[in-house]
Amino acid sequence: MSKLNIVQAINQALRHEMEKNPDLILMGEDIGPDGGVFRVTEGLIDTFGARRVVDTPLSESGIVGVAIGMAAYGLTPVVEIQFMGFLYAAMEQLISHAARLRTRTRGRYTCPIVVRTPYGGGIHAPEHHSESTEAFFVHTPGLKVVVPSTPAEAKGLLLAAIRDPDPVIFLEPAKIYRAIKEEVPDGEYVIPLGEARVVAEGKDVTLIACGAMLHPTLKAADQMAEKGIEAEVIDLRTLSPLDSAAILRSVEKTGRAVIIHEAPRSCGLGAEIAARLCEEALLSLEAPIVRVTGFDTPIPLPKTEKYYLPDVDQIVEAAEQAVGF
Amino acid sequence: MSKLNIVQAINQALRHEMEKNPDLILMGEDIGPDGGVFRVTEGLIDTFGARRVVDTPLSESGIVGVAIGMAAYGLTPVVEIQFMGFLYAAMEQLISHAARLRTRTRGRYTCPIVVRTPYGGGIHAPEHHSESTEAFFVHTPGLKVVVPSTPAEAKGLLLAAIRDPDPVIFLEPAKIYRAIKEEVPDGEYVIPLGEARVVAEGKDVTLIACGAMLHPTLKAADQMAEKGIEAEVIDLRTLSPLDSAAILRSVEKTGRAVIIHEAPRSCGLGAEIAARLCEEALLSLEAPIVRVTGFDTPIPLPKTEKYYLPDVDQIVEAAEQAVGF
Amino acid sequence: MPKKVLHEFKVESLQILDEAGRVDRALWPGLDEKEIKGFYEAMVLIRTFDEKALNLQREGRLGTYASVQGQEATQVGSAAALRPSDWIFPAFREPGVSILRGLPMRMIYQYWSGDERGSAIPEDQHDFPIAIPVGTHIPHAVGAAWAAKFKGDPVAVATFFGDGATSKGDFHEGLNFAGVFRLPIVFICQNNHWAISVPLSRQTASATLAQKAIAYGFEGIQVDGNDVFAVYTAVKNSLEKARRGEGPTLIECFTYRLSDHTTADDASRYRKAEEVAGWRKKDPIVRLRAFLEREYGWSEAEERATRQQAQERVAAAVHEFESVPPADPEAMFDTLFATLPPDLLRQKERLRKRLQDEKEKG
Amino acid sequence: MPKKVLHEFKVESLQILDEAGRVDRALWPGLDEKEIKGFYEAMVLIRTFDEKALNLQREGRLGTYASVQGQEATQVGSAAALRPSDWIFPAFREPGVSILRGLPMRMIYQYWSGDERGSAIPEDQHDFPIAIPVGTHIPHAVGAAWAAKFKGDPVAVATFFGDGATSKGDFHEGLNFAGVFRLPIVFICQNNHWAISVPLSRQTASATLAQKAIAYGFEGIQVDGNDVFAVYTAVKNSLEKARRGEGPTLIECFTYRLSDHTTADDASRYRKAEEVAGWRKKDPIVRLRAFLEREYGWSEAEERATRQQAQERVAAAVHEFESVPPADPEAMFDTLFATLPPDLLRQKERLRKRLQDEKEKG
Ligand SMILES: Cc1ncc(C[n+]2csc(CCOP(=O)(O)OP(=O)(O)O)c2C)c(N)n1
Ligand SMILES: Cc1ncc(C[n+]2csc(CCOP(=O)(O)OP(=O)(O)O)c2C)c(N)n1
Ligand SMILES: [Mg+2]
Ligand SMILES: [Mg+2]
Repeated sequence: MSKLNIVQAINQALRHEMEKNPDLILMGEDIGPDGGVFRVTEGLIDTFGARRVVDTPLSESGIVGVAIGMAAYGLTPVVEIQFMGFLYAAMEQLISHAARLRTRTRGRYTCPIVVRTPYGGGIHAPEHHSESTEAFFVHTPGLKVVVPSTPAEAKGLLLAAIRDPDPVIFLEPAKIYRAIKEEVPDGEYVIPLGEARVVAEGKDVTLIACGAMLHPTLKAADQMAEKGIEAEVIDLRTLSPLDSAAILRSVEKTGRAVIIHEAPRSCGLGAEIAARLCEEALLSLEAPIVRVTGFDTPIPLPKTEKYYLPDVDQIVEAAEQAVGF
Repeated sequence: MSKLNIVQAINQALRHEMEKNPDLILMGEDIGPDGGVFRVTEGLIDTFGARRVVDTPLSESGIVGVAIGMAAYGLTPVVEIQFMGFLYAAMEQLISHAARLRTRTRGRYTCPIVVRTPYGGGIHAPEHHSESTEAFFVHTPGLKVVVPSTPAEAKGLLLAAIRDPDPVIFLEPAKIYRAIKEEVPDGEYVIPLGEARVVAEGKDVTLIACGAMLHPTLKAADQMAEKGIEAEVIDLRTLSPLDSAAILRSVEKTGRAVIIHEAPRSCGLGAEIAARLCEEALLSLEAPIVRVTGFDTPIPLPKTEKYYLPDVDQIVEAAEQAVGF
Repeated sequence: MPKKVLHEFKVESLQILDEAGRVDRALWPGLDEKEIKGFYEAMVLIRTFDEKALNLQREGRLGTYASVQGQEATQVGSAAALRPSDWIFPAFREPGVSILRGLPMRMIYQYWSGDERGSAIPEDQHDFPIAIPVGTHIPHAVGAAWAAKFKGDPVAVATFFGDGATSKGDFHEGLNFAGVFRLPIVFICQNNHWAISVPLSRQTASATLAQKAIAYGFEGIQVDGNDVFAVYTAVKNSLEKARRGEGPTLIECFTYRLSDHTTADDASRYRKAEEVAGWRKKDPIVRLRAFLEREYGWSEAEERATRQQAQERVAAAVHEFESVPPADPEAMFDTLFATLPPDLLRQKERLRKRLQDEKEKG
Repeated sequence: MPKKVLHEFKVESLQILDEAGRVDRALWPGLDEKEIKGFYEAMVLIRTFDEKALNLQREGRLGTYASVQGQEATQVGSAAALRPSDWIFPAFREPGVSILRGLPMRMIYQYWSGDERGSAIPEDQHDFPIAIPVGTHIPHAVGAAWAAKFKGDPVAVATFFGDGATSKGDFHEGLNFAGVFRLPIVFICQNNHWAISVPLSRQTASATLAQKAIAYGFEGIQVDGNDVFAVYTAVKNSLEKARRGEGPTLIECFTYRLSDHTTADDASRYRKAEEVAGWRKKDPIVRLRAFLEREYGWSEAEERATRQQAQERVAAAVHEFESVPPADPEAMFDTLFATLPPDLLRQKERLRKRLQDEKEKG
């Protein structure tokens, strides 16, 4: 056990897996001597050399496309895209190939790649550096989408993602890269994909979040506890495949659901969760489902981005609305 | 009035608008002498010349990117992407630029482009030719998304889309390009964006669809009528902005909703509609909302695609499930 | 030096077998009679396969099909130069290469009939299946070449694409990676002068496609794509260079698509009959046959036997194709992920019910 | 002819002002003393603006900022060659060009402080704002050039980007369109040798960036990017050629980024102090000053006055920047669409309520 932040935990996971798997290759922009713009790959080039930690030309589509070919040949490419806003260039490779190689070839070729990318707002960055369009990837059959919310989670989920035989989009919440430190198990530590976790138990309302948004959600739950409202908090961890069972279980108990994400509202992940609840737990619902989300506008530049992002107050308000219905 | 199919109606709309607007330029692959792979632009190059009907190099991202620059300069580019599955290459241009130019520059530059593309399955085409990922664009703030369902609708909506001062993704249901003929008003005929239409009135259940899927939905409504169930059928027309008011109005009346689309289920448009209903009409809902959708798999090749696509039976079954709840 | 020439470049072209069927001995790649006749048989086989595909399509037994007529020399020359251990990444107009690599012809028919099983490449073949989105497979080929180099495997990679593909970002990004990392790969551009209805002049303002390699710091060469010896020589040299660790090559095969783009196309809408007729005279099969006649006294009987044999092989493939059990709709779930997650299992259940209902209804 | 050279190409380089501040008279672009001193003043202004930006960032008044030090000559030379009616499409490291085009310096500070109003280009300026996703603005520039040609406007377009941008598909697709349609555009690549920490050698295997133009069938030239006269000459010639309808040009400005990539970067992690020191000696401002001293007896007093004036202009801009009223969060809705649809009006209402609540809480 060592006390690490998310950056360090991911670094440790990469190091651990690179030691075990000689075919694991890291590719990305500035991940070598610079250690990545967030320093996630710091020091790895010193240990594993420029053969396995590769600074690439500036071409996101190329990086993902090349990784697909590597994976088909038998390597385990783990790719860093500098910011989620630059992943759009690689959409065709992801949707038309990574997600389909196994299906297309009836299993003859597979695509065990991981695309890591920092995502989300609140880091006072320029335009395109605060995206959270996870729903694009959730809507793409054949991809898995994973979002860790703490350092230990990051390590455990990343190891699972790398070992997963299918392509995984691993979204790292940039806002909390260094905000939390916690004990992270040394060595092997794997959290299976596809399983949400209940972070706080409660009977009055279910709050559903992931990544950076989990933290204001937990604060909101604390504030509500002071007023005697017991919130259950679910950390989704894997957005695709979504752990519907865990969500249903909780909402069947509480009868109320608040879904929190910073992505734009329309066709976001919250919509899918609400739809599933509405299909399968309608009779349990004692109040309208509330979505606390970003607006259907591009996230603004730093001066006003705070008014775009969900915060504790809004989550509390939404939960109280649900409970008070 | 003339009796036209969708291909002809769109052709007529383009011709009409090109006559009125000398700055309207068409760009795309094979839209010139070949008239487009679906013949939508047939004959336009003869009338308007190669200056205004331009066969481009094979680069979808380039086409959209160039159109953005043209639009900013003051032209009205209407772009054809040969199939929706090839639009993914242009995602970065659409998300990071077309959708944001107005916001970014606080209105100084705008992006009045239309991206037309055939979409949807059922045409027995090779891989990537049957995509329906409208949800990507609905989830992208700053874009409008329009889907016509009949020839007259196609003409009226396309004229509105071209005149809209913001970027519009205009999705043409390939399966019904030539399947329906109807009277289409000559000359000016504009259907405002953002307004759904009630195609059939009913009090028992609301069926919500658009594009090609509207037709099995109407058939389903007919079959149900024989059994005495009165279905209200809504043709969405514009997916973004969505006409929430029209949907709510209907479901508040019927208490039951079935949403039909051929796109993959998770985070599809159906999720958004269900979520809105669940937020704003929960108390009106007398049954779980049912989504009749494609599976969360890539749409298969022609031999089995019919088992992927929603059909009349499934819509009837879903509606009966809702009504019988 | 204030104004100076920094660098000079040249692009060369290669032709060994001229249009009359005469070869340039100085450039002769050292093929023996058996090999040459093998080339001819292969070209005839591909043409026969292709003609049958067009028939099958007309009869409604295939969906869309992309004919390869006119481009047989690029396919045979390339395939002959490749080793079984090499990897290939085709576009969608290389049935010839795939057949010669060992892909059962039945599977190619299956693919174009709309059946994914046609892309389930046999385990012993290092070939990717058809890639539809133009140019997008080029980076995959680059990745495989990189992986081979990473593992120290004595393997080279070849990828095929058209003139249209050179306009796409993937072409650029792929070739650029290959240049930077000096990867063992050969980029084989089949410049057949058309991308559906768009002529080469609308695809690029560059005088040749070969010269595009200059942008990536490696060699490009234009070969007569209707000359199987030139293609063979260029591809072989480039593969060897790749395996020696000397990096990539771009080969532009100057050729022509004699048929419509696909069976969904009508090329007479956009190109002149005279242009096609001109290229018909350069038919790579006719040309090689002229050489065989001149060099080996190739007889009518040999010709008939070759065609006969091709017909028989193709007929057998069609028979196999038609004997394949129907595609199973449930398969769409079976190879989506290594393990199907619970919600997808439920979707599959729903499909199963639909199939069941359908069966019951008859 | 079986094996022949099809085409030959060359890439030239241009330098007019050498590192010691001497010019090559044969290449002299015919600038007068006033213009030359104007260039110098502009370079000093840009440097001063940039130093102030770094200070403001350190004080927390800007967010991230991308310094332009070392690249002033490319910016001044380019801007001086442009007409007001021309259009420019910058990347994110061209504050110099923007300032000289007339963009209030205040707005550039505003932009980097995280305020969209910094991108609300004044109506009388045909300039695009900063583009963050590398290379993606190149097709926009091409589209504008096309539109200008379409309308018959006597306008040329210039777009700026870095060495890193040449790896991206947008570069390729944009230049390819420009070549095919012979558009009036000049592609100005500021090869500053680094893309954050990635050196040029990792960006491409080509010997120059200029030669990439060969792939698109037009001319590329490498100029000494620290020589304002060479940049001016090349850009001016290329713009004139563009306006004459003779198509595009790629200009590689060979220069260097003296600062960190941005204020969020620490370049000492990945590049050697000696390398930077070597390039400091080639500082374009120092070089032009040497010329002024040699040619016009530029005095200490003139130098002081120039710097003084730049300081004053920058101070005034900072003052303006700080006097701007706070950004209005509701603005995120105001320019999303020409007309805000109903559901978005409701979202805006929600934001308004949030702002109200916040105000009430204090
Ligand atoms: C990205 C993309 N855009 C459009 C298409 C539709 N399409 C199929 S083949 C083709 C032309 C390809 O031309 P070329 O690369 O020269 O290959 P050829 O067909 O001549 O072999 C087009 C436009 C596609 N498959 N992929
Ligand atoms: C598509 C994209 N990928 C990554 C980034 C992050 N990034 C910002 S600047 C930069 C390097 C750009 O290098 P270059 O084009 O040489 O311009 P320079 O910064 O040297 O002026 C990178 C990787 C980005 N902005 N856009
Ligand atoms: Mg072609
Ligand atoms: Mg650079």
